[in-house]
Amino acid sequence: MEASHAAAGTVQLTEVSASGTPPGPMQIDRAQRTPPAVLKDLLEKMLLIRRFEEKAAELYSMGKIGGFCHLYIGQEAVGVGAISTLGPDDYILASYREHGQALARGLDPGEIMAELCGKKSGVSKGKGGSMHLFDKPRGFLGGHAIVGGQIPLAAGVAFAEKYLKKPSVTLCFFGEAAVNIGSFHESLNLAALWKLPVIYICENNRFGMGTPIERTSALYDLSQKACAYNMARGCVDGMDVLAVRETVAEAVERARSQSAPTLIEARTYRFMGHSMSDPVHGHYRTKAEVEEQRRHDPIKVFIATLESLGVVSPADIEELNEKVRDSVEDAVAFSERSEEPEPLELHTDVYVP
Amino acid sequence: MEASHAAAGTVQLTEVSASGTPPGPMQIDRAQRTPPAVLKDLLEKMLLIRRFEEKAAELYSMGKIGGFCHLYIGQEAVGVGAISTLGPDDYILASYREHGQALARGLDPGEIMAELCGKKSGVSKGKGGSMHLFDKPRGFLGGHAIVGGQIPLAAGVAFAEKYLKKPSVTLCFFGEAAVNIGSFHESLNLAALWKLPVIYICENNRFGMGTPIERTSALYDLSQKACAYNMARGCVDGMDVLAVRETVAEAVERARSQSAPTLIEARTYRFMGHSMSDPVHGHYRTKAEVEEQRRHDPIKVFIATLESLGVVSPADIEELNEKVRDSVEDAVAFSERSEEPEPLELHTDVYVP
Amino acid sequence: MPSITYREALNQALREEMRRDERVFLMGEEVGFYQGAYKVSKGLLEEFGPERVLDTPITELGFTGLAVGAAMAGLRPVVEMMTFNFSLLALDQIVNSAAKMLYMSGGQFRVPMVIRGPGGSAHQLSAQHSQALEAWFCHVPGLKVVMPSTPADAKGLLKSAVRDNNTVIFIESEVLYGTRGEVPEAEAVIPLGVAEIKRPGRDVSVIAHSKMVLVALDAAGELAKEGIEVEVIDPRTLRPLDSETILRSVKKTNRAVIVEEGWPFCGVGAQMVDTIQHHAFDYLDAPILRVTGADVPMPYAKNLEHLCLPHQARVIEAVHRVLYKH
Amino acid sequence: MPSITYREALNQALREEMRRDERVFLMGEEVGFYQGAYKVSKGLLEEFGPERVLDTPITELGFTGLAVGAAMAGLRPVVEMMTFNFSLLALDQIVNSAAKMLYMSGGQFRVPMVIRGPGGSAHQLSAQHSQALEAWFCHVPGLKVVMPSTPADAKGLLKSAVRDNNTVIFIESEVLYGTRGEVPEAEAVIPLGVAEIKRPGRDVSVIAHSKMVLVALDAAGELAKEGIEVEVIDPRTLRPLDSETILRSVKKTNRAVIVEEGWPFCGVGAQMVDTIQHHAFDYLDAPILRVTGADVPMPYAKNLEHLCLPHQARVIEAVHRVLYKH
Ligand SMILES: Cc1ncc(C[n+]2csc(CCOP(=O)(O)OP(=O)(O)O)c2C)c(N)n1
Ligand SMILES: Cc1ncc(C[n+]2csc(CCOP(=O)(O)OP(=O)(O)O)c2C)c(N)n1
Ligand SMILES: [Mg+2]
Ligand SMILES: [Mg+2]
Repeated sequence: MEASHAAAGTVQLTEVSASGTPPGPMQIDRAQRTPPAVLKDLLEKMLLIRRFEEKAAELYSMGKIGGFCHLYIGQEAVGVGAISTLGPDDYILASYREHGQALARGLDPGEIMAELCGKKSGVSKGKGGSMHLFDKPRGFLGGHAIVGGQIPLAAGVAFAEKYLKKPSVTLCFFGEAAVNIGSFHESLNLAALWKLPVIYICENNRFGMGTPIERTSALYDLSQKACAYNMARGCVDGMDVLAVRETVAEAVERARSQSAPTLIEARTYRFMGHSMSDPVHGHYRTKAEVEEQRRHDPIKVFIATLESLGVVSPADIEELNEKVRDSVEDAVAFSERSEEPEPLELHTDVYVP
Repeated sequence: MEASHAAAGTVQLTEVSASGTPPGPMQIDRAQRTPPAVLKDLLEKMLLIRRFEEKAAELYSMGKIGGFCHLYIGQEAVGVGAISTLGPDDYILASYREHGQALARGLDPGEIMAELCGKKSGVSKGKGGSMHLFDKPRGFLGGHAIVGGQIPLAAGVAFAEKYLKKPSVTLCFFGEAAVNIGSFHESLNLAALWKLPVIYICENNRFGMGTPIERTSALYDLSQKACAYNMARGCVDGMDVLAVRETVAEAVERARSQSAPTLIEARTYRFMGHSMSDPVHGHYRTKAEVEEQRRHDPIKVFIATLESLGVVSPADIEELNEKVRDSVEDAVAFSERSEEPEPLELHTDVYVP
Repeated sequence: MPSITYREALNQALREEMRRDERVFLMGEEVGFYQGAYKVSKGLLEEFGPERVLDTPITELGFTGLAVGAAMAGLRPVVEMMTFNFSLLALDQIVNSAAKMLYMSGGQFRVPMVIRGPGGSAHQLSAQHSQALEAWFCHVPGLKVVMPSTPADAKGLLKSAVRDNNTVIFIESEVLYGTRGEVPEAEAVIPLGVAEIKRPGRDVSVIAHSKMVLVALDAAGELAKEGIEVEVIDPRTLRPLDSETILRSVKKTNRAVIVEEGWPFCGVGAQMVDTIQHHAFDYLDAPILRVTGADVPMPYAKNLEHLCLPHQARVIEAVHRVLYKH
Repeated sequence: MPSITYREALNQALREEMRRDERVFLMGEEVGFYQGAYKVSKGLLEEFGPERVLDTPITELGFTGLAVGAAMAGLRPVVEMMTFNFSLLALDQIVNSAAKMLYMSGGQFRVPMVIRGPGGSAHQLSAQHSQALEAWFCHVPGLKVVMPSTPADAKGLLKSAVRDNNTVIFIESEVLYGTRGEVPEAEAVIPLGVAEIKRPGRDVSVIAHSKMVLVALDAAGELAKEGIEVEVIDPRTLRPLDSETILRSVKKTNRAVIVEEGWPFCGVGAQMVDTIQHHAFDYLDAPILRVTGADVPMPYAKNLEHLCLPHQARVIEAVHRVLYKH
């Protein structure tokens, strides 16, 4: 958490080939039922996030990105799988660990990178930073840095859509440590009571900073918390992009057709430290644990699946890798070319005139 | 809620004889297993609360009591049954509707009445009023007027006892509308996680001010909320003083021997308005509903039980009625004799020197 | 002009604005079926239905945050705090979401929302139900803070607040709900950020807001009998503060007394002192004095509560002192 | 005297007080296994065990309330807010329970508790993680507010705070954690409520707290080169404020500048202005000036963040202005 430009854990550039990873049998089954173009798109999005985050880590270590910077590496399948179920008029809210969801939603990587670097061409004009990405045209409503803060907001967005009789749904992402906070409880009750079209996705990456869920919640099966609100629930392997997609799609359907909320727990793992100033392993988890988890890398597993089905070839993968690498380089170049906000911007956007 | 000295609903002086009320069969069974002295004591406490509250309503209407005044009439069995399980070193925390628990705990009726009247001889020196009764020697830790405010405090008291390796337990009372607030959720998780010897008693009197539980909670079976914390739970007829006593006794035992918390829902009903400025019936409930509920008056039912078992005779009841009437008259007299706080008291008790 | 109560004026403002703009809705505890804890929302459920008048569970943090989200998505929520005492539970959403959203989203998401309800003390409501927290809200950039003292101001300012594209904290007074005053029948929107001189005078400027305006006016009436002409200024909006009107007055009278119900240390009056001494230093013939609530939690006992609050006699005394008439 | 960091000084204070009194315990997010988000609690879990060093779930309202209850029952909790930004969620328990308990219980229940952690901005932490909220806490009777600027003060004041029988809001600074200074090895408890003159001078009194003391001292150093002798006063405790020391200085220099990191409107400086003009009106040769953070949510971009915060140049300019040297 400590703000320091000496990145405590340097990012290990991931081999994103399947090399030796066995494909998941459940995933294979789902992949067979999914159009190849969709599968490729999901993979591309996951790769883009991975590369983007690795680059962000690099720029952070160089001091080009400041403040707190929380990477999404390891959790790509959750954001990508979930967001792939949405239409253009739907909404997304997330925590400070939101680069992944923003990229999955199709925000411009250059504008995101510029935001991370505090440039005026950033999605939030350089005023928000890593923890506050916003993009109105794409229904991306932040980037919120108070744990649990986005949970009632999401209920409100869903409330507005229902009020306006629009068919939009709202996805809200938060970490497993956020379920303990009061706003989670108050919001889930409101969402259930008022039947709001919102899907709450708890990304259980096992740790809130350095504390495992077992030491902060009296209950580990988090989706069970839905029972306190008579709310539909789901628990899904968050390392399997297709499983996430399927579970969230059901919830989206429930929200759209019955205007009913769902709580989904997606079990995942973060491969990096909590933020760039937190080591990858240390007091709270061993190197061996992280390495073991990396064997379930959602991208590797997905590539193995797609290769085993012949949907992509190693050459396709290479091509995709090139493509996202280029996107990320372009994003960096765009950000580098951009200027700092004008000094006058300090005083704008405090009030709407 | 509105502060007005014209009491919107004048208190109907209750006939506290059993006249025509059938005894509860379950209650009879429990009564047979309870020593007569205990039964009489429970009855006396309930009668005392009833008479005290009726008198408080009268003094409120006369303008001798100010501010908000929330009566306990109808809910006597909960406070009396629950508190009868405690020893002298145990603790109690409650909401603004706490006259009943204070009397059940044995706080001096005169000092309570003096507090209600803003006199310096009041339990809180006249500085707290009806919503803030405190009595340190008796472990009575308020009287809290922010809904849910006492819920984390109670966890803290239990935490301290555990820390100090004392065998005390803590009872915490709150209304059913308080389960929706964040502090309920945060506290129950903490209590379960840290295994604190606290018993949470939700007095479900069906309304939070003018709103029935069905319009504020997505779940009506409130003790089920305990499942979100892996906490022991109980649901009890809050109109049956012996049932409450039994359920709470089990929880007290669990807290004392295993240092484990419990959530208990006691289903009860308030016979008066939310506070003295709220009519008994109005927008949110009919006169017929209140009258129907009054047929289950916990005191009448209990008298019927005791009479049917021959534990008390009508003459005993008359005697008890006299006794509590005298206590209440003495309380009023004590309060009337007492003086206002000295002007200098305005500035004391802000800081401990 | 018809004379109506402050409560009715607020009710009219809500009704008119809800008729004017379908995106405006009201939510809060007991605002619907119960007609409002203080009956400010009387009849609104009947007219606008349960989609637009929502009774909420007791979840100040949750429903305030929900309202912020709804505002981000295009609605214009009016949130009733049953009393502002309970807004303490919602401060995170008010400060960290509502007030900052526009800024941290680089201007993309406005939060046009009104949070309204009674603030300050009433009658013996004791420590947890009697606090005047306006200084806290005033501290926060991104919020506007309005505190009307008359029915006409209540109506005109609430209409402006609902139309404003920012988050407006609109603090009413329980003690004023029953007070009467003339309110124009024609639409009389009063702009935010404009003070009103409630009584002109040349000798001392007395600045007061909300129910303290009544105390100040009473004191001014008494003082007039001694030939002291007090100018009573009601800022009406505390943030943004109309310092121009205040400074114009002080430059004329050369003396100022500030009355507020809240706690003294870091109160709103301290900021007014700063503004005045900064911009009218050379005009001041005496230190600016403040009359405030006592620096204690509110006691229950009637006699102590009375001692705690600013009253006419204390205002008169302060005016005498700035005139060096002891 | 050994030179240690502000962080180490705090750590020593906690350790020594926990050794001295078994009723003292520490709770907060990541204070135990993780050794503290900012490592202030390093080694304490190892020494005192998990009964006395408790990692909490993310439940600011819940664990603060729990601490209040524990204090009522005889313990002396030290609650770490990972940063004071999160204390917004806990304000109801801080204000309505901790600050008022003694009063509303008629003197029966004290709440001896310290709530501590870093406040203010650090480096590009953006709007929700960069706020200086001391003015809010200072407003509330029943609370004490302490903000040390040096390692020695940090240690000496934290020890006093832990021993105090009231609720003390102890606001540290993330930016100061790594700063070094001499700290006496012998027990050097510094009483609450006593300001320190960090640099004596005769021309202008500059009052600053927390990291702004460093800014003020830098400015004073620069100004000395022009022959302007600034007296830098660090109140150290903001509530109760040592107005005597401040007034003594201003009566000597006849000029004052107040520096604070927080927002200007209704900030702590406004209260200091009020105190000074009230009690030293006739001594003032110029309006009191304030140098504060900009009246905006904190922007992320480095250049904007820099513009937002008070810096040496702005302090120098204000000193020049109160000396009428433009
Ligand atoms: C209310 C609040 N308390 C504390 C923090 C500091 N903090 C930031 S992230 C975090 C851990 C959150 O963990 P989790 O919800 O599991 O999300 P993850 O970081 O794992 O994605 C903490 C304690 C905060 N931002 N807000
Ligand atoms: C946080 C908060 N919000 C609102 C109120 C106003 N209020 C006081 S009591 C009450 C209803 C509480 O109902 P319940 O919890 O069922 O308790 P009961 O009054 O029925 O005993 C409300 C809304 C308050 N005191 N605190
Ligand atoms: Mg996590
Ligand atoms: Mg109830």
